[in-house]
Amino acid sequence: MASGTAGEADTFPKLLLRNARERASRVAFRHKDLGIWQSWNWAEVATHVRDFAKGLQDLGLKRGEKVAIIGYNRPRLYWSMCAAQWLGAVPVPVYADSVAEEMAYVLDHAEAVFAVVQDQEQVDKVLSITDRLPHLRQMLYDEPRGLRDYDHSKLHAIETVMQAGQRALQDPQALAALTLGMEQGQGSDLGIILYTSGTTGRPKGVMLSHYNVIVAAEIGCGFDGLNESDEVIAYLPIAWVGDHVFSYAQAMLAGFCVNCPESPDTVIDDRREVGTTYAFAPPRVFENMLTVTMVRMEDAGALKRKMFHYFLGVAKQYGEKILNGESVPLKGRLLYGLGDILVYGPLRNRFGLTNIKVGYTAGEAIGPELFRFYRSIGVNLKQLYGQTEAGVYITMQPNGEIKADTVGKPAPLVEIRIDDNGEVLYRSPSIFGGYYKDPDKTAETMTADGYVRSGDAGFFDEGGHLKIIDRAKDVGKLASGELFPPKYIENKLKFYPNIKEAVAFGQGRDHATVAINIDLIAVGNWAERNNVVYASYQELAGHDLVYDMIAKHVDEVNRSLASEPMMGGAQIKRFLILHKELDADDGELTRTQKVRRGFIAERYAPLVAALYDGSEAADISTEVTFEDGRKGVISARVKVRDAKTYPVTAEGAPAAAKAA
Amino acid sequence: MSDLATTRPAPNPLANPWIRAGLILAAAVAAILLGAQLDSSGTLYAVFIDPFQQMIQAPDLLVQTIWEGLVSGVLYALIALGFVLIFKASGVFNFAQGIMVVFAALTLVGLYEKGVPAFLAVIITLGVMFALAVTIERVVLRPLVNQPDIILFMATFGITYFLIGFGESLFGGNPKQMIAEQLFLPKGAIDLPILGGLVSLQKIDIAAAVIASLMIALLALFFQYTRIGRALRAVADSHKAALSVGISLNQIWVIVWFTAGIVALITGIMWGARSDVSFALEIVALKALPVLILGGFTSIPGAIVGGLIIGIGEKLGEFYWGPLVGGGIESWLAYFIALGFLLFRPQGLFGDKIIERI
Amino acid sequence: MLYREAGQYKSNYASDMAVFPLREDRIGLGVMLAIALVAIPFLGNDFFIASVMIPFLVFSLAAIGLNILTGYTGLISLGTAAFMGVGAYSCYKLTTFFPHVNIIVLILVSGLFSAGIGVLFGLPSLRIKGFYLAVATLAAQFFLQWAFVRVPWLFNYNASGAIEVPQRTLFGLPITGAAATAETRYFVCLGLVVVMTWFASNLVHGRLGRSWMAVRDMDIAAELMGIKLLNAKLGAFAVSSYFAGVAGAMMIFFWYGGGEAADVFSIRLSFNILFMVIIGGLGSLIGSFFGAAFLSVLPTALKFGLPALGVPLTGATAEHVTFMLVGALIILFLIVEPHGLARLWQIGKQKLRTWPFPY
Amino acid sequence: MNAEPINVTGTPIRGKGEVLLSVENISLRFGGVKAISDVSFDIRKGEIRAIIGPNGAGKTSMLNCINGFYQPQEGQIVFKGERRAKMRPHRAAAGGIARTFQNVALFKGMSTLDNIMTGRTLKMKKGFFWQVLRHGPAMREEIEHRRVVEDIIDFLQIEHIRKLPVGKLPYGLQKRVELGRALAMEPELLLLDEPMAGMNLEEKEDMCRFILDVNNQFGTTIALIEHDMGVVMDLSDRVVVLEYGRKIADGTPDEVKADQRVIDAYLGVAH
Repeated sequence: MASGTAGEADTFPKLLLRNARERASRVAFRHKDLGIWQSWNWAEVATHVRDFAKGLQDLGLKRGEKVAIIGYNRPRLYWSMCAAQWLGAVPVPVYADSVAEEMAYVLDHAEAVFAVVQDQEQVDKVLSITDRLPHLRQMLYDEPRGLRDYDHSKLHAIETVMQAGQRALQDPQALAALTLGMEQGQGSDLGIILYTSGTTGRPKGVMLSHYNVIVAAEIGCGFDGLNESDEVIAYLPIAWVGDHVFSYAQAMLAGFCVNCPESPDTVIDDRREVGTTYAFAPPRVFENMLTVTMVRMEDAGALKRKMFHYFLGVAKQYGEKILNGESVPLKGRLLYGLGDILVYGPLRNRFGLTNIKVGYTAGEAIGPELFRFYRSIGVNLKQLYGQTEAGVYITMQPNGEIKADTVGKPAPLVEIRIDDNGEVLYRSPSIFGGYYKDPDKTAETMTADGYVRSGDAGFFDEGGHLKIIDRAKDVGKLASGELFPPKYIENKLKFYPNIKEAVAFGQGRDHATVAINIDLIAVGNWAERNNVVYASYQELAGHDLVYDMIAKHVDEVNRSLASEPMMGGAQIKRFLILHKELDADDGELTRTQKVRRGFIAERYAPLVAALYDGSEAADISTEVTFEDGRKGVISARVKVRDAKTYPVTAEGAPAAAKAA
Repeated sequence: MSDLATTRPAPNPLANPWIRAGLILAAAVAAILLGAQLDSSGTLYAVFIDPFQQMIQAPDLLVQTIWEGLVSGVLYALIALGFVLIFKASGVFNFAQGIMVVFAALTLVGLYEKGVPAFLAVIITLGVMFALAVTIERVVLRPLVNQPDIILFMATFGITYFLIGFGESLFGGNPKQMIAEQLFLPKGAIDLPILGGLVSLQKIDIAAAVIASLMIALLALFFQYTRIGRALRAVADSHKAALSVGISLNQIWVIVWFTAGIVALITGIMWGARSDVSFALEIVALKALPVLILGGFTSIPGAIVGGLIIGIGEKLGEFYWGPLVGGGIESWLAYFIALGFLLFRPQGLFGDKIIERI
Repeated sequence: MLYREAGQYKSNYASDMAVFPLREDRIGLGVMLAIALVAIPFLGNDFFIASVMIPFLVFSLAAIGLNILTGYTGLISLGTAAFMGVGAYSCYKLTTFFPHVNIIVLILVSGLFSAGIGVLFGLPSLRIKGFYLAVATLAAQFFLQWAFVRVPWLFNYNASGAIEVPQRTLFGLPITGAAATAETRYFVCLGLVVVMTWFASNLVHGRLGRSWMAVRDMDIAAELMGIKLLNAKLGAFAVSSYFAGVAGAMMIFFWYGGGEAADVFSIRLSFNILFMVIIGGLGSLIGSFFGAAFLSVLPTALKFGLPALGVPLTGATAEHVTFMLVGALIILFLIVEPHGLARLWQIGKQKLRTWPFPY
Repeated sequence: MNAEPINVTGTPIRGKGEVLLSVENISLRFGGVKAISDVSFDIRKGEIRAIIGPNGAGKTSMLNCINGFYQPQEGQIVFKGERRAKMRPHRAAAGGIARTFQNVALFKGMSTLDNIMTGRTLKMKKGFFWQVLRHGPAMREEIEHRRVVEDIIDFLQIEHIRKLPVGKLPYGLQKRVELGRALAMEPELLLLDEPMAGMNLEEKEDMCRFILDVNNQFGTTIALIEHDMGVVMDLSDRVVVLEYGRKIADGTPDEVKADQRVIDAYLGVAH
């Protein structure tokens, strides 16, 4: 395991102890709690984790057993991962917002014997499914609030478990035994199981060894030169591989500080307070920030608005070049410098990105305009392409080679091959060891020579940058045999701020159609400016003027499709605007907010039918789940519109011919 | 019923360390001040016995003093009346009432000096006061509607300062003679033999008392029997109620401020006829405050009774006790009288009972 | 725009509760102090320092005092000038009794007398509120002003009724009396004002300040929280009068001299200080400075500014115009921003923090 | 665990303690009007005691008597074994009685944090000298109490409004802050005057949970006035019913619900 491990420290507990030795007094974790950033340095964290491990051991946790970890990003939950790993047990982080049903499946499948959860809400959720979890023995919680009167025979506060561990460790022999047990751990041991939410079917448990994760962390840290002075804010689900690598593995490896926000609602303020230097956010977060920015600037005075847009123009012209280190005329530099004082600096400040060294976005394609906007105001935003199975990194964008429409070059140590059907295959030391208890799926995904099938279709451009089109199995064909890449179409639509989600249909059909979700903030604002009166989302979505506006966007997308190789046939023939927002609670989106196309097609079958039978409108009623878990039914009459299609242009034609 | 309030328990004042400290301090200060002024032997006699002996020995002087107190009391009451009118109708504590008196008087005299016949000058002055009322409503009150009391109170300070500057730059800062004769106000004095002595009553003072009484009666009639008067009373109870009667608040404010302007003019004439017309009156007008405290901010009879109490109390105090401490106590006695009353009746003589709800 | 809040996190309560939690504000404060300490003495001439800056500092301190009472505790006082006078006369008497004690000490001690008298006249505040209380303070104003004239002991039986400011030194430098230069007097004033502002800021941000504001906002609820109303109100009177007293002593010893002492502490000065507090902003320390700057600089500016602009003004007319302008400006301010300059400052700061966003 | 799932067993233990406060033959008059006539009842340690009745039944007056804001003309109140006829409100506060008000009585010009901090006033001892310096002991004391206040803020889930002035907060949140301010006094007896008035369903549910949690977690005895019968019946251990200043029923929610006089009073019969 030569290059893959950091010297002797081949497991996370060992890394933790190394940090406690080498940078004992540097702050390791912060958590905004009780009004201030409560802080723990590496020495304290190491002690806590050790005590915690002892406490868990005394509660009966054994090597190889699984520990479910459920909740938002809390230091103690991260520590519980490390404490479990200390004992050779395997942490299984679970999405905190998953409903009891999903949780029951994961906990049962993983055979979790312990569950470490955040608060009463999660305790209740787990309690409600205990009859389906025969393996579960003990439950631990972080926040004691409301749990006082619960039966504590099998329920413990993390704090008390740690204290018990601390008492037990007063005995030097116990301490030695615990340390010895930890040292027996090896890099090749199973480190963590991450369940992928999956767009279809049951979640799969991706098994990653300590070695896999540490290699992945090294790839990232090395690529962007992360070190102990960095600050990251941990706000993405702990069950997601990105958070696990960014907020746990890399922090352990590089020794930087992980900041846990006060609550999911305060992330923006909290990010501004800590001033993260290393950030990750899915495109929708960046999109949201930009939307809010534009909406707020609408309310600014005319002069300020003018100035703002002028300098955004300056940034567009010179900003990226300056960031990329290209040559820029003196005038441009001066103007950009002025803009930095007046606009870009303050904007970065408001976004909490003042100190940002590098920011990443992934998970979805990011709109080129959006991507360039952030880079132009001096935020070093990059894209990466990754998967849980890869321990995250597949391709990354090296400094100076950043393009909006590709996901970059293969990450260090990663080999990539494009299959005959266009599917991207990759191999690296950080790829997973298989799906937990699912050898069939594992065999399906891994090739004999050790490559992993990504399931995505893509190709390399001239510069060696990978460009992803869509899920390989989703890239379909129209009845005419022409290519139909639904996600590609959807993403093109979603780059418009007014469109929040889009679902494209067309597999085996005569032409492509889409169902669109408007963005309530952006369209609502537009409505306010244009005196469009509406009482509900449904009414706004069905408004004729809104349809007109969306029709324009669809038209532009069609033009652009017509000009691209192989895509001309996938122009949108008809579209409709959905009467309700697609929602993960209704199963229409995955927990990572990706659309579940098949499910939607089924659920909205009458609408899909209307898209193809030429009717002007269709009735639909759907069952919805409210936030508090109650169910209700929404009915609506949804209009369908035709869109104009364009002949495939000359520019596109030869390319298509060449490809053929 | 559950919200009905009751009077709060009066704390035992001596139990509180602050009060004890305060009393000791008070005693100390009094001792220092008096000790510096009086020889130690006759203090108690001089304070508690001698003045009353003097009153009994010279009842004519007592009557004279009371009469003088009564007259200045009437003038205090007139100023207070202006306050009450405005406070009742608009809730504004009009600090500028004093300066309005001066301003009205100055305008009248100034016009006369410019050659305008006396009675025409009165009419023009009334016009000026109306213009002032309209301006104040437009420029000050309307933009400040719904602001807290203290803001409106401060705004009247602004009006005061503005009028001082305006008045002085128009008419100069020197004291002027009131055109009493030209307005056919009587002059000279009537000497009445009373209780073995002569009491001298200035005719102008008698006229002042009569005119003041007449004006108060007129105002009472106005409030009781005219539509506007009733609307004004309604507005004092509730702004909404007044609106439902169909009179705009803005009109009411103009009327009220104009009425206060008329009162100010009459006060100014009377006051000016007794002494000079000058800006010194501004300070005297502050005396209306203790008067209001005594009478309650919303009560017209209260303003009159309060004015008389303050006027008489002040003159008696100055005449009989003033010399003991070197005189000049008129400048502060009124406030102490009011303060004394306040400690026993925090809501004033005629004011509504203070209700504490929770 | 100037704010860079990213990275300014607080990991303990002490820094979270700091009066200036943001680095940019601390820098701003530092810049202002530097201007006051370095730029003004270097650039200003004697006239500017003696007739603009020293009055400004004295008024600021008095305004802070009144603000504690009116802005923070909600009790109106029209007797500030009298309490200032108590400070001035106490200080004068103290200099005659203790000629060898440092004048700074005496000034600070004289405030205690003022505080005592303030408490005395604050006693009625337990029973009466609002405008009624204003009358109690008017009683203080007129009574004390009367005493300054009628009690010869206070001015050492001086035939003219004036008090004479003796020469006193600090580290060998004369800081009072005719020999004291404008700069030295300015520095002493500045030092006193800075230290006392710091005290005031400490008080209003702590338990006492909260009690005062509680009494101001909802006295019944405050009492049911266990706050003793009398203590809170008299405490406010004491602290307020202490500040006024010190300001009064400073006024006579560092600025006015003793000549017209009895006339200075008149009702008009009380009103002026009240205007400063209102225009500056009730319940804001920085507002007290703004108000003082505005109202103490305005007349001077008019007096010398208008002729400079070519508007010929005789002394008397200038005074009249000043009156009118002050009156009009008070009204204008109340209409435009009833919460005073401090609120404008607050809004401006907020704008800078959220820049380029409007909110 | 294999056989048996984890389950919740704990039912709150309350309403069983000794008498904390007893009201004995209280009568209160305003001028000639009788607000309360000869009412007696007791509040036991650890219970939630509801006071209900139609409008004008004298409920708020009753609370005002208990915490010393009104002085009853007749009768006595025994609190923690101490009999008293008269008491100043701040003495009641010092004795451990806190309350909230029917119409929110927050300090409008202050932040949420400062409002709740005022609840700690009685427990703060550092004198004027240290207050002036705001360093050393005064700051330590301030921080020590800030910790307590932060726990309350966390408990009531009002972190996001910690530094906002309360005057502009929505009504439901103001009520919550007011509860927080009362809790900061660490009272033995908490009087809540219509804690849920004017709230929507969700806010009511939250407030119910907070009240139960306060009672449960801190063992605070609670007396509350509430109009929502459902809430009263769910929350309280015992209910006393007033009508026209007289007590007409006293007992467990079920007993009171079945009482004919209560039914009449609420249906408006037999007046």
